[in-house]
Amino acid sequence: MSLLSVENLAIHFGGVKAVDGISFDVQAGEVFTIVGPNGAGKSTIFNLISRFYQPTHGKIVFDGQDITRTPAHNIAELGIARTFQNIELFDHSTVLQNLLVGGHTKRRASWIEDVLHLPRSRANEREARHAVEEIIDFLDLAAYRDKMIAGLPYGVRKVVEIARALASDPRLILLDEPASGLSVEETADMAFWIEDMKKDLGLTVLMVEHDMSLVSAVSDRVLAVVEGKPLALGTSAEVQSDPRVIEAYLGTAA
Amino acid sequence: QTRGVTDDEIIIGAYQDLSGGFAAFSVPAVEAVNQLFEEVNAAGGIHGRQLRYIVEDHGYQVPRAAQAANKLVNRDNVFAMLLSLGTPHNLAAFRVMDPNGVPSVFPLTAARQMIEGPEELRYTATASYYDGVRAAAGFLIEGQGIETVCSMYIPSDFGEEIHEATVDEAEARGVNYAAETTHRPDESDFTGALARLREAGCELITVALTIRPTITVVATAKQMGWDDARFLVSSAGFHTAIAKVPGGITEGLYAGAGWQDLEARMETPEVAEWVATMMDRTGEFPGTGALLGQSAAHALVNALEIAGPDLTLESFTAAMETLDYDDPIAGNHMQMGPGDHEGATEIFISQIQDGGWVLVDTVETD
Amino acid sequence: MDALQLLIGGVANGCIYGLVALGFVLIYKASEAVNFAQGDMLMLGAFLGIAFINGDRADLPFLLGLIAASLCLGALAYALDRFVLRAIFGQPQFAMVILTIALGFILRFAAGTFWGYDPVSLETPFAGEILRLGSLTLAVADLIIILATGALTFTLWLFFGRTRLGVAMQASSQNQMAAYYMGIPVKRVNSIVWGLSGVVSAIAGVLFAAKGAVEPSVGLLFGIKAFAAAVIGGFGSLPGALLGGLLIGVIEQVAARYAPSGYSQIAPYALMLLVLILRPGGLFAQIAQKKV
Amino acid sequence: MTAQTPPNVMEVRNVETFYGPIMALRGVSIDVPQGKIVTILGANGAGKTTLMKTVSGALDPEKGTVTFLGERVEGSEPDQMVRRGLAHVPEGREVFPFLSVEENLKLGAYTRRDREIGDDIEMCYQYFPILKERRAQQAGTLSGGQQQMLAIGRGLMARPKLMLLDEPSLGLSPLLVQEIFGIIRRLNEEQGVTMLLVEQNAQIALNTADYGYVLEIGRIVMANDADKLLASQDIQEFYLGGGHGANQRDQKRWKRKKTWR
Amino acid sequence: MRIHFKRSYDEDIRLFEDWRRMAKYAVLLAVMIALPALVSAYFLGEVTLVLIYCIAGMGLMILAGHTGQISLGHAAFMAIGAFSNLWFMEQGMSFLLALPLSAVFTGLVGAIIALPILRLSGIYLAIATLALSIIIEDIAIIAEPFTGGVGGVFAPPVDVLGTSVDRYGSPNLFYWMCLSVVVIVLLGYANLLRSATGRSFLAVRDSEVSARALGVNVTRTKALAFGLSCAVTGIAGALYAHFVQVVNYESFLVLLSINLVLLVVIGGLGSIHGAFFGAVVVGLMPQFIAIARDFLQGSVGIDISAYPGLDTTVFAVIIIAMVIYEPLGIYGFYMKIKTQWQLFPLARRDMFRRSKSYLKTERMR
Ligand SMILES: Nc1ncnc2c1ncn2[C@@H]1O[C@H](COP(=O)(O)OP(=O)(O)OP(=O)(O)O)[C@@H](O)[C@H]1O
Ligand SMILES: Nc1ncnc2c1ncn2[C@@H]1O[C@H](COP(=O)(O)OP(=O)(O)OP(=O)(O)O)[C@@H](O)[C@H]1O
Ligand SMILES: CC(C)C[C@H](N)C(=O)O
Ligand SMILES: [Mg+2]
Ligand SMILES: [Mg+2]
Repeated sequence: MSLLSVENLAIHFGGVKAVDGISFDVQAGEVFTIVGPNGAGKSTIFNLISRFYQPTHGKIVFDGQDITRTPAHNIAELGIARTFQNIELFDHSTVLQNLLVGGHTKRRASWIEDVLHLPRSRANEREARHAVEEIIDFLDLAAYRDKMIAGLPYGVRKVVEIARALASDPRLILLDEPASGLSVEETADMAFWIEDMKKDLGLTVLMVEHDMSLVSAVSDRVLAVVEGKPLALGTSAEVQSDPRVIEAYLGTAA
Repeated sequence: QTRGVTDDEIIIGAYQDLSGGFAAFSVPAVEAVNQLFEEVNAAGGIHGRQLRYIVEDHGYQVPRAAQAANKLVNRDNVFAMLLSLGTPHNLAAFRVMDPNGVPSVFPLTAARQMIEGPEELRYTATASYYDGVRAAAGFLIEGQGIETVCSMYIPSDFGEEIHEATVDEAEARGVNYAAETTHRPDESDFTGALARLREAGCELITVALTIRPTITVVATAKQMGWDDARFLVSSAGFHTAIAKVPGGITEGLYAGAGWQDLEARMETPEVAEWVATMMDRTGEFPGTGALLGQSAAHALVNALEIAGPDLTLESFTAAMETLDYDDPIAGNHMQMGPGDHEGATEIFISQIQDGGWVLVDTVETD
Repeated sequence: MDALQLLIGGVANGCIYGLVALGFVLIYKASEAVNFAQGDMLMLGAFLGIAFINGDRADLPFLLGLIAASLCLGALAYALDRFVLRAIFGQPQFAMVILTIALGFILRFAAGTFWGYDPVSLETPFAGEILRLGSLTLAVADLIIILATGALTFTLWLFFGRTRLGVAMQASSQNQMAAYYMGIPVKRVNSIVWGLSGVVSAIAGVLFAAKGAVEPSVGLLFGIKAFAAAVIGGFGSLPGALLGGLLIGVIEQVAARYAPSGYSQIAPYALMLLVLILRPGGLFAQIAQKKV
Repeated sequence: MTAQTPPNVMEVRNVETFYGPIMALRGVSIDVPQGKIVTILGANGAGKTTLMKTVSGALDPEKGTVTFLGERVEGSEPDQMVRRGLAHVPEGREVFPFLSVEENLKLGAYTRRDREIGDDIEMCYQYFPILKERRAQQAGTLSGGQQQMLAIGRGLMARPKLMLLDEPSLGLSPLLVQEIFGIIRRLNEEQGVTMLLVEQNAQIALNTADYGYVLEIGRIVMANDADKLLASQDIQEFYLGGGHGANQRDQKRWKRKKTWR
Repeated sequence: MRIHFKRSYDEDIRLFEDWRRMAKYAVLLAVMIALPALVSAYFLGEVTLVLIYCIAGMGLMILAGHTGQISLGHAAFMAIGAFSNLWFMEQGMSFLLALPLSAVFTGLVGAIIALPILRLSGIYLAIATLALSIIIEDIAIIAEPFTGGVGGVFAPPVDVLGTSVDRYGSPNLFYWMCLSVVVIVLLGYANLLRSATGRSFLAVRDSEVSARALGVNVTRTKALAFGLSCAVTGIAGALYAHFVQVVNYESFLVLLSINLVLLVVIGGLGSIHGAFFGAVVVGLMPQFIAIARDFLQGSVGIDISAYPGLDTTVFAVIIIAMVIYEPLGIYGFYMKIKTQWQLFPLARRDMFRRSKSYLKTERMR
């Protein structure tokens, strides 16, 4: 059964039909990639799934549960984490603190226990730190552990953002252009990490990406969208050879 | 050894509003005190002791007033407070002054709480706002056949006092107290409030606002074409600046106060001389604040003289209770006695005519 | 008639709130900084007006004095930005809030030291002049205030929306670095807008002084009410500032007339809170959810 | 300097730039010859953006000199640099979010007074038709790639002599990446605009550029003609992705150490 | 620079990094406890006020420094704390019960007010809270049964476990009482910051968007922060009422709100230390200026009292200099000194140079 299914999703901003009737299913354990020209509505789909936007139409079902009306701050708890196209980190905190916020949904102590530092709060802290250190190891972030975000190189920030998403221990992770701004070498690393997330952590990945080398390397299935509408769905190779996709998105030289 | 008194110095303190909304009272008052003290000091001081006036600014903030009082009492070791401004500020400061036996001499607020407390530590200078307004309102009701009185006031103890005076006087005279409006010190337009009072048929309106809004109220009434209303202010509004507003906007305003306006009494030599001194000093015609400062400082100096070289709280109290003289500058009569720590008691009713305050009647209270 | 009379009084007073609010909004529009000394600039403008116009001072004709006061305050505000505020260019907004609060203290001190703490009034050619239209009485001062404010708001609105410099100012407030990359001298633009705001404040101050009297402390609380006006209109909108000012001016009078005394003073702020609860960005909001 | 080398539009000598205590540029020198496209390659955090900001005046160098069109310009404000003929398309778009697309473009021509501004806006619209469609939309609500187009178009509006492009392909679709580099080449050939280009996509950057520098941790570690760099073993390995590929997915990860540093 | 090798997560969680730090604070606390034996009654009174400012400062710091929500109206919550405390005591409650109760009450009022108001941000929030601070004056007059109206309320005597604690009667006890409240609040604050709740505050401050994506309920978090902030400020208000012993509506004017904001900014936004540094400056600066003025007059013969309001102005100038030259506040300055000291002799002056910086709009959140 599919982990996430999106049915006939649509959202309009004034006259702009940013997403206009998109349906797809993401199977548990796969890497599902959305590609499409700029402004096709890819990030908007992410914003709809993470409930930042209210769809004009359609339905979003995650793990059998209709989340079309779930408040945005309850999404993480259900097991959906995301990153952002433009990097949205807590700039005045360290990498460690950023990741700890990632574990916010796992806490059990109430604020009163926190203020009094009761045992449950302390236990929470230990667990959170344990989980976070594992992720730091997983993504090779040890060198940056106690550095402030403001001042870290772009590439590192991209990784920190993924780490923070992982810290919420999700089942589905949404990655918005994970490789943009990365060098070829770093993009290759990113491919490995996505692989590892899928294989070692058993995550399902929904990704938006323009770098075809990464898309080909990791995707199980690819959906091409244009102007808010689906264009093609299939394996990476199938989609990349679709003449309509080439015309609208890839260009001849790709 | 008496606190604040050494062989060559007597230290007097005050917490004032030098930088806030009531600076118009404090600043000239301090100036006038300093002027007199300097004069006294230059003439050899009081029984060989120089007067030192330490002024702290609280900017009309209670916390800072409490701090200032703490400093003046516990650090500067003052002998007495003179002319400290603000009701809650004084009430807070009394808490540190009373246990240390520091008398409050002529605080710059006529709230009635200023006289409540240990008798030997409380002195007020002139008739309260309450007495002033009652007397003047009575005079107007009587003389002009007024049947409906009203009040506009800031809801502070100052305002409340005047409001109460108006209500009480209306009741005593059997006329109708018809309406009231309250205001914030910062208000700048009174069209709505005046419309309401006009609707209620008010003939006499007591006004307990600070000076600037008082001017605006009278001006607005004129602009509304409401010419037959009589406005009455307390001593707090009995200020030269109001008479001087250009365009004759404030013509006809009444005041009931514990002292007389200076301008009309310039032929009195003492007044002329003092005004000249103050003009020299500040470049400005001395106003209400300066007058209050001068007369309070004058009274204190007199009492200290009388108390003699052996200055203690007891000798000071005794001296204060003997004060009995005509104050030429304030134009009133300062008189205290055992059990009577309220100074001058007459009420002067004045009206603005041709850009100056003109005395229309004098009422003796008590 | 009573209501109409009330409305006119409220509108005239609201115009002055609107003018001060306009001063805030100008600066905000060009730098997203909020000038907490704006009310004190009004006070300074009023004193300058008095210094130039009153018979016992410079004794200039009213219009000339108004212009002189505007120029003076404009220059002063320009200099303030150039020599004080520029030192914190690029620092968080909060720094500006603190800095202007402190500046307000200093301006009040300066005014008190120069002009004393007693209230003074402005001599105007139209002091006490009244126009009677049937049972309606109109103060000439009010009429002049309403006309001047309307004209000023319209001009500034055109300036910001239509001129190159105006759009450049908006750009500077949205992204200082990018504005620099467009060749906009952001710091100078900031100083210019401060100067402009000084001119507006001077006009507001003179009109304010024409209605009553001024003393050094009038600015602080008047400024806060003008803030409320700007917020109601949506900080950053010029017509909004005027509208906010008018609403506050009118509600104040209406509340003073009809609400129980003691409650009426709350009305302007209650109105502001109400507007904010319904529309968190004010009536003409220019805030947006971040696009991610 | 040999006879066929054109004069340098910009010369950077021994520049050191700091962020507080952090030294981001450790003595960088580069030349940008008239009419050429120069590219700067380097890993994340190497200091490419810092270098661009330093030459355009957004940061002040602590040491060293920057010469633009024969004049020393280090430490000038960015707006003066624009007036001198430099346009900087910054990293991360930086559009004016509350202004419309068209207002953004017009601001690109802020320093110009001529009558051809309207024509140039049309030119931008030709390059990026979507912008024309969205001319009245607030720039802040454009998609990431649309904002990038707007930022580039806005840079073109200044008609600069030297154009700095910091990662222009960031977030653009493959089709548009090709188009952007086509535009860069055309502007360079047809209008003689000199370009200084920072790009993660080293392949396309070196294909477009005449000359390339490699920046590592604040220092220039390599400099050569673009085609020579393209052929170099190290560049192949670390910037063009030679050695990694889909076929190696299942192998253990390993990294070869760079031979320079 | 000392380097810590951490062996367990507990070491990350501990309040003090190592025993040296702990010892430093222990010494500081010991000095504070011994203070009444060391200084005059005058100075002790001032320090007591500083302690009260510390509490109020911590209250505002939670909100402004750690959650990024500016409030220009916190005097209102001091007022609520003060009046409610006095009212509870008038109902016959003991001080020890009334104090926490007034904190809870103020916190609740704060949280309730917060719900509509916290949809606002930045300048809108600042001005809305400023308006609150103004309205509270009128409300304090209207709510006469609770606040004594215009006349105000006199503080009833405080009785702690059978001992009378009075600001003037037993200043030492009153000081110690304030000191213990400071320590308790401080502990709670430090605990908060090392917990998930505290981090959610920081998250809301830095990026609401990602906080939400990570499961932080932004509205609830802001309301909680506002409530906690108000509760702590309310405690300060209650102690303040017993400090001045009489309060009315004029005891909590807008200027007090502004002072509190100056306090947290001068101290250094975003650090607990900042609340303390700021309290010392805001609390003692007026007195310091007054003493300096007396000194100038007494020794050099310069009389600055001829310029009324000059001391406020000096204060303002110091604030301006502070904002310009030390934007991170005294805490920033303290960190610089400390770093230089630790790196000695390796520290370079240019380590603290500021590079050009630029702002972006805050209207997008
Ligand atoms: N808040 C909004 N108001 C108006 N239009 C919007 C808004 N948000 C998005 N849009 C429009 O919706 C369309 C889709 O935007 P979206 O960000 O989803 O594109 P995208 O596919 O992620 O593109 P890119 O690859 O460039 O990031 C764009 O045309 C954009 O201008
Ligand atoms: N605001 C800042 N504060 C502190 N350090 C910074 C700041 N900005 C950049 N740095 C540091 O300066 C160095 C150079 O950064 P720069 O942004 O110039 O790199 P870059 O080569 O452009 O990298 P990228 O490819 O990620 O854009 C990096 O190590 C970075 O950590
Ligand atoms: C008019 C003023 C002298 C009134 C005084 N400040 C008071 O608080 O009552
Ligand atoms: Mg996108
Ligand atoms: Mg970069």
